[in-house]
Amino acid sequence: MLGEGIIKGMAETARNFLGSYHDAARLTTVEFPEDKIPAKESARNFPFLVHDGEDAMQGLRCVACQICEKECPPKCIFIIKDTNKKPDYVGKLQFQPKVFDIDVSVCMSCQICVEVCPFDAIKMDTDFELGGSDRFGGLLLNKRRLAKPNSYYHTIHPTEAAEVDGRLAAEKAKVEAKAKADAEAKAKAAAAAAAAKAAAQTTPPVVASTPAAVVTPAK
Amino acid sequence: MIADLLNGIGLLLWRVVSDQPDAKGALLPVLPAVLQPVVSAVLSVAPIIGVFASLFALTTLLERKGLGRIQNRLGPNRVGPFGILQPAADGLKMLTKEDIIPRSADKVVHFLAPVCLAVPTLLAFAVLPYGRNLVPLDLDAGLLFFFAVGASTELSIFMAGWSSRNKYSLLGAMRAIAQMISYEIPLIVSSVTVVMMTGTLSPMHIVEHQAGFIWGFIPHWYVLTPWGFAGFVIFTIASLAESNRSPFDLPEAESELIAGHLTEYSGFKYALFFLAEYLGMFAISGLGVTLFLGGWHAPLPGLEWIPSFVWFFGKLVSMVFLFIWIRGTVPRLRVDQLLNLAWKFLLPLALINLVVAAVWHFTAVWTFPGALVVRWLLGAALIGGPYVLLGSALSGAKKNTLRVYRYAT
Amino acid sequence: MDEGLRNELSKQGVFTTKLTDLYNWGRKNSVWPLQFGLACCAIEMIAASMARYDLARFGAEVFRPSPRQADLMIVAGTVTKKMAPQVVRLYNQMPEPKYVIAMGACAISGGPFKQGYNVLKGVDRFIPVDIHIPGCPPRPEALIHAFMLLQQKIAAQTFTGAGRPRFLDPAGPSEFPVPEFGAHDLVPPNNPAIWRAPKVQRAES
Amino acid sequence: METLEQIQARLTAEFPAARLERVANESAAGQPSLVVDHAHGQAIARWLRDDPALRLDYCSNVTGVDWLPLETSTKTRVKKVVDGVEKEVEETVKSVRPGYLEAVYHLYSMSLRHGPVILRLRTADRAVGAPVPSLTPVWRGAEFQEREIYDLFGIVFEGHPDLRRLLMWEGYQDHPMRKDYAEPDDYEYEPTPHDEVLEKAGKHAAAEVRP
Amino acid sequence: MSESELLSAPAPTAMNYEIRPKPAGTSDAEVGGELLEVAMGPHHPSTHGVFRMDVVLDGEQVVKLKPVFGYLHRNHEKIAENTTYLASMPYTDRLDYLCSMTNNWAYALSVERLTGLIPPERAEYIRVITAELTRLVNHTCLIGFLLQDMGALGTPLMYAFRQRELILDLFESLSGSRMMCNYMRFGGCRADLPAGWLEQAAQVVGGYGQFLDEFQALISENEILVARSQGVGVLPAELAINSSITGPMLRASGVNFDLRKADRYGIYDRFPFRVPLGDHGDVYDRYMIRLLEMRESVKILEQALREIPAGPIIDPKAKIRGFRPKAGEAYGRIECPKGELGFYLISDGSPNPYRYRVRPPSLINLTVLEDMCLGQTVADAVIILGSVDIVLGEVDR
Amino acid sequence: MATDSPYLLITVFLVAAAGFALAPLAMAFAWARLFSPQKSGPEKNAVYECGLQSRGDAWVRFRSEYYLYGIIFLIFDVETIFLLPFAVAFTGLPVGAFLAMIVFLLLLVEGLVWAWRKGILTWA
Amino acid sequence: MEIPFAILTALTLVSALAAMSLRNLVHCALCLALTLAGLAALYLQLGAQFAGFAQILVYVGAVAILVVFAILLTNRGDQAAATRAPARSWVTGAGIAVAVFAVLARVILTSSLATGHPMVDRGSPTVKDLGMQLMTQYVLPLEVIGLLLTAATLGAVIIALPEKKTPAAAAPNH
Repeated sequence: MLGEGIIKGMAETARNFLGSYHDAARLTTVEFPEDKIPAKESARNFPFLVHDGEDAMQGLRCVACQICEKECPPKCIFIIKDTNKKPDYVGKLQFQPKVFDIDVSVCMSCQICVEVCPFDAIKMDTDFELGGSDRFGGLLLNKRRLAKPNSYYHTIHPTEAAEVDGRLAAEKAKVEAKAKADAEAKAKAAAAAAAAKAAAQTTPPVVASTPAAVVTPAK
Repeated sequence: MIADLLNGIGLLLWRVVSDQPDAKGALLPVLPAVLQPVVSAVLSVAPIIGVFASLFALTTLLERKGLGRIQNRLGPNRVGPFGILQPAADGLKMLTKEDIIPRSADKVVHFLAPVCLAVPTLLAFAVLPYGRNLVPLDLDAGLLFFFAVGASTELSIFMAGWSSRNKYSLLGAMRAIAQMISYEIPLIVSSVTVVMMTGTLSPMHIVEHQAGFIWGFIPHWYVLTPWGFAGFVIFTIASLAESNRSPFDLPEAESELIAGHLTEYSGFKYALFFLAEYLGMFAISGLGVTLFLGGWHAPLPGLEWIPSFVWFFGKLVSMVFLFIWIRGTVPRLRVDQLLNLAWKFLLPLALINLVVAAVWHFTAVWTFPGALVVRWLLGAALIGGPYVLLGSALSGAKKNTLRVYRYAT
Repeated sequence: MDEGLRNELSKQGVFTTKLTDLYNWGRKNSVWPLQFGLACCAIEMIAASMARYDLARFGAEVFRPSPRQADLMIVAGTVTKKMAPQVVRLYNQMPEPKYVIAMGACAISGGPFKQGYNVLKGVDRFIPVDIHIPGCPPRPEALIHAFMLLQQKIAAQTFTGAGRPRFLDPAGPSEFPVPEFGAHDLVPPNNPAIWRAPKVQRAES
Repeated sequence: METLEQIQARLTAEFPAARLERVANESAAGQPSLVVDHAHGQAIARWLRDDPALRLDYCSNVTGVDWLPLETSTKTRVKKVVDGVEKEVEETVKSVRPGYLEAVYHLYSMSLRHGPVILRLRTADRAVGAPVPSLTPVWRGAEFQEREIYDLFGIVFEGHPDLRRLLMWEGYQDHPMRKDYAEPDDYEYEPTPHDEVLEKAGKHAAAEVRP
Repeated sequence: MSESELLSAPAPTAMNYEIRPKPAGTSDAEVGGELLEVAMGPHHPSTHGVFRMDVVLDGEQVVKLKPVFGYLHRNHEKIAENTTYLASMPYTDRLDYLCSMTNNWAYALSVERLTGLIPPERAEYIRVITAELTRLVNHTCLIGFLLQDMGALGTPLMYAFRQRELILDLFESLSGSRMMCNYMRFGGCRADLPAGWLEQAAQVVGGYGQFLDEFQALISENEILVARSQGVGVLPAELAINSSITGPMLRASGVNFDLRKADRYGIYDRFPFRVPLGDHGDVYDRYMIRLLEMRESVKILEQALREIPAGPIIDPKAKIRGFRPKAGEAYGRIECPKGELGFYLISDGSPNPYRYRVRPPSLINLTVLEDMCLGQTVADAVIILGSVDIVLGEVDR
Repeated sequence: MATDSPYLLITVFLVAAAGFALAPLAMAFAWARLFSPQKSGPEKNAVYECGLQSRGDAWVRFRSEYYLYGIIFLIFDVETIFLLPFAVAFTGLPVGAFLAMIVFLLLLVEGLVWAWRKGILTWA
Repeated sequence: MEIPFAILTALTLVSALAAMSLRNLVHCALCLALTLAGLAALYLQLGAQFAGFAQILVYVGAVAILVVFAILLTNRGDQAAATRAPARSWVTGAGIAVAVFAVLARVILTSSLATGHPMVDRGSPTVKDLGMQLMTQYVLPLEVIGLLLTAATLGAVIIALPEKKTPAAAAPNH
């Protein structure tokens, strides 16, 4: 207890000082705007809505079931259902959101909306550079700002996206196979009914069901 | 006339760079006789203020970068190339910042405190020898002058803390005074050893006494003698405390007293405190260099061709770096420990060091072979023993030890 | 300093002797934050000043414990009603020019805790906020990003004229009223002088 | 450790005058608890702490619960004479259990490493300021927690050394953890309101002219 | 006092708010000065957030100290009672925001007690791993902050945060978020370990011993640290027990009580770790106990990372939506880095808990703050508070 | 080198130092006057106390544990005044004179030791 | 020579007057420090370098601080100086002043200045000269001063020592 402890400590700081010039572990600074720490695959910040195809509004997977709205712990999601239905990826007619707002000034990035979504429609984004001086205009994200293509989903969460795509494709295949079988079984009987239904429908069916080109995950 | 003037300036600069005596003599004769004394004084004063003000700017940056490196990061590097303009930006901002004086404060004293701190601190630079022929003021009692102006800064810190009428400031001011008075004694007594050896209070002569080399390569600096080393250590510790640097930064202890005596200072008054603190650190480091580290002398025989002031400033910056290094390592003392360290450890040790120095002096008559080594060992034993005893007494009084822990499974 | 400064400015293509630019340059490169953490976000704020993110690169590691020497208040965390008067008072006690970054959901709007009875629904009800950073908590990079946004904002401020910031306007307020503790809520619950509920209709997209 | 029944039996032997009531717990945890009357609360607590077999030296958790008046309706089949014929008729009997506030103490033993024994102290009604005895003199660890209960529920702990509000400010008048506490209406505007928030915002918005 | 002595000592008969150490020199009539009433906090560099101590000083000496809470009271319990069980999980992250994983675990454990869900073995291992990593994060940061309070300008804290970032990287790749993991679910965990995570974790854990050595060399033997912290803020064991102190603070006072041993919750009985105990109960002991606990945590982690089995990560009976436990109550507690973190839940059969209560170790550990600080100096009060290890999110909730 | 009165230099230095300290303050004052109006307010100019309204006055009768240190400091300060001339003359002095100085120092050290033993140098 | 002297004298006198007449005791102490510094400057002007700097070191650096401590210990910061001093202390003060003045007058009158003997100009004495004189001719006075200082330490400490330092009160608080 005569100063050795202090000298030991100073040796340690000197080691770090000198080490900072040659040892990467002793100079851990990542100069942010230029260099960025690569986002982790599971990283999450704010939710976004996945859409398939080119047209974001038409390709939204969201069916406005409002489960996420209900389950969102801080209640930052707001959805109004559109009365017009549109076909989903398997061709089934589903509701779509007329309004889908997320207030990221409230969002706590907990991912529960993603967990409860049965349609794989809402996912977590990794973008964090959302700061700005406009609280109400800049941080209330509407459906257009939330919609991002599936390819983007693939770039930020490749493994998860591939898994989701696989699941959706399998489901679609199953539904299609079933539909085909049904169609074959009831080909004749259904023909008339199908024609009538098609005639009755106001909006022409849009081909929004094909998932965007599957990007093979990096690993 | 103008040509003469330019010529004179050129010659002056050349004489400074080449360590020639009477640099001012190169310029003064060109001027009218009336102006000569004043210009002579200005020529001494202006460079000092200029050099140390820029050194201050540089040091704040180096400190931030150095601490950064110690802490595994880069430190300021965006403002200008390598962040070199960071101090300029800080200064500019401070200048344009609003100046708040608390309503209940003693406004006159509040205003005077930073000025009263900065002025004596700057004055202390007058007596330091910066180079072989660069002494602004060679006073017979130069060292005493240094201590006297140093002592008069204490009141200004008290003024700052008291006038703010803030509780933290008052506590900080009281701590500041207690600390500075306590460490002033070890500081002076440890310097006295050097005075004993050189027989002068003039810093210039003290440096001259440290010229030459033992055995042709070991510089004849006092820090390399047992008493000089002990004195240097005591001096360094005391000067850390005198300049309120970590681990003696109690007056502005951030985690306890917000900013201590500076809590209520904003704008450039705050910057002035900051400046004065750094200038004080330079001054006292400069004195340490002068007393113990051979002043402007080169460390090795072959290096005398380098201008002497380069050595002086090199050593000064090394001292400052040591201060920064310590700051990056150690926690802060508590006020009672601080006082104990001063009165129960440093002061006795400094007094004993006087005896060691005397023994060193009186044994200089020994001429047998290896006498130097024997004297050295004798001196080391004389100061080492009390060091161990006093040190153990200091930490042992409270039974401070490293502990062994037991475990339950 | 002038020489180097000019070099720096010319390097940025802004060679100028205009006072405004010099002033803004000084301000934006020396933003000292108030050492002021409220909750979770404070840890990320500390992390931003630590080795990996190193806010010091921008000269902003000088966290001042006293508001008298600080330029920037990073409201990092939930502002409760019990804390709100202190926040406003601290803001008032900072010398001009001063800036506010509302870091994290709680500071912007109350965030996940806005349903709570003791949580202020956004610090901008009492003090003017320059930059909002969403996130809970925002990553340290997000703080640095916001910090750079603030620097841009400072750099764009004019010195005179209508667009000048509040503190340069002699008619601008010197401080903001500190709310008081009422029997059920703060009194007043917001400062109507700076906080207007925007009449934004929900965008029917 | 002894079961709660055993403890209750020993307590009854020790404090014959005490009214003790065991509360069952249907959850998977199956931790039953013991309601203690006010008069013997402190004495029982001290006994539990000092009894060599129990040594419940550690009061881990203290909390309040607000039990609203509970209306239970039970259907019973009663025999009634209807139109002169005796019939079995289903009848709903409504009973209202009055509301009360409760302080719950979770006790463990650090030295014997067992527990929990759960004590409950109930107020007579839900009036603000309804008293229960403080157990802080027995376990100092209850000090802040009892203050918190006083603050948030309004139970007054008699014998508490320093009963002030803990979390809310002095001068605040509500007890916000009560089930019937109404928050101040300070949602002037919320971009993504929900249910009641939306309703509140709507009321505020109605006052303003909307484009 | 040794453990056996302590356990055989008679229980304190009267506790005794009154037996607080009488401050030395409380000086009523003496020549000394007037008392200075100083508020430290809510905005103070060393109160670790928005805590406030109203201190009365006689010169530098503390003669009275009253903690003031509530500056971060954000109504966690009220919000939880108005929302579903699952929705409270991310809120628990924000209780003790340095240790979201252990908070998750404590809450999940309580709900599991309430409902009888049983996490599969792999989930239990993951829980132990994340909890011990959390302990490393917490203790590392705490000693960094403690030394910051002691006036070490940044360096220890920087090293601590350098190391923290490594663990946060692990948390982020596991759960998606650095601090607010929201990772555990009733009956298991939310997501399985990503590929390569175990190797990465093993690397971080493997390097931790070296970090601790370096940290020890940096500061543990520092004379100033020793002088500042030894004999300061002494907490006697009896007082600690009676005041419900838990965690490293209790163990520094020499009481052998660690819920990982006492309750053997999860699978802690499979890990032969040791519990370091202090003999003096002062700030230095609290500091060292945390350092030593970290070394034990490293051992647990090494074993867990080696032994973790494959398998499912969540009880198949667990439901994400429509979760309604049957009426009843449960109290579950774990040894979080700060002490005993408990959740007390009362269910009335609805999707929302009827009563939701957090037992906050930091708040309860502050019970004895005044006792420890009286008679010491302001500087001591600051480090005593630092050594208690509070996080305001949990103190005020 | 400065053959003229040393006090001229000190005076110039004094003036320059004061100027150096006051000039930026004056500049800052001018800036505030010209461009950035000083805005004071009751809250802004109140004493800072951790964000609270300050209660009580900071100017109390302060119990200064430092007072005793101040006394001892004064004594030792005087001692150094005697020590310095002695030190300057030391090389020319015989051992006897040195011993005389030791006696002088020991007398003072005795005072220090007495104070130490008496507990004066022990805090609080 | 005249103008600096005039300035210094004026400064010293004005600050001395201020030290006596200001209401705030701390202000008085600060003015006293200024007075002492002015005196030091006068010494310097007279060529007494050592005395001048020693004056600053001891009086501005130490005595003024002690005065400040004493003021803070006995007074609230903003309290005006005590009300009019009682008449007796006026008498005592006047008596002391007269005595001091008498001593000074005698010294001045017997000095070479007044007696008209020419001053022996040995150049300004160096510190070394002082030291030699001190250690040879004035060794005994030096030791007496040492004794005096020690006695002063003891006396001052005993007076300043608060009575509470009884063993019981000083007992450790744990």
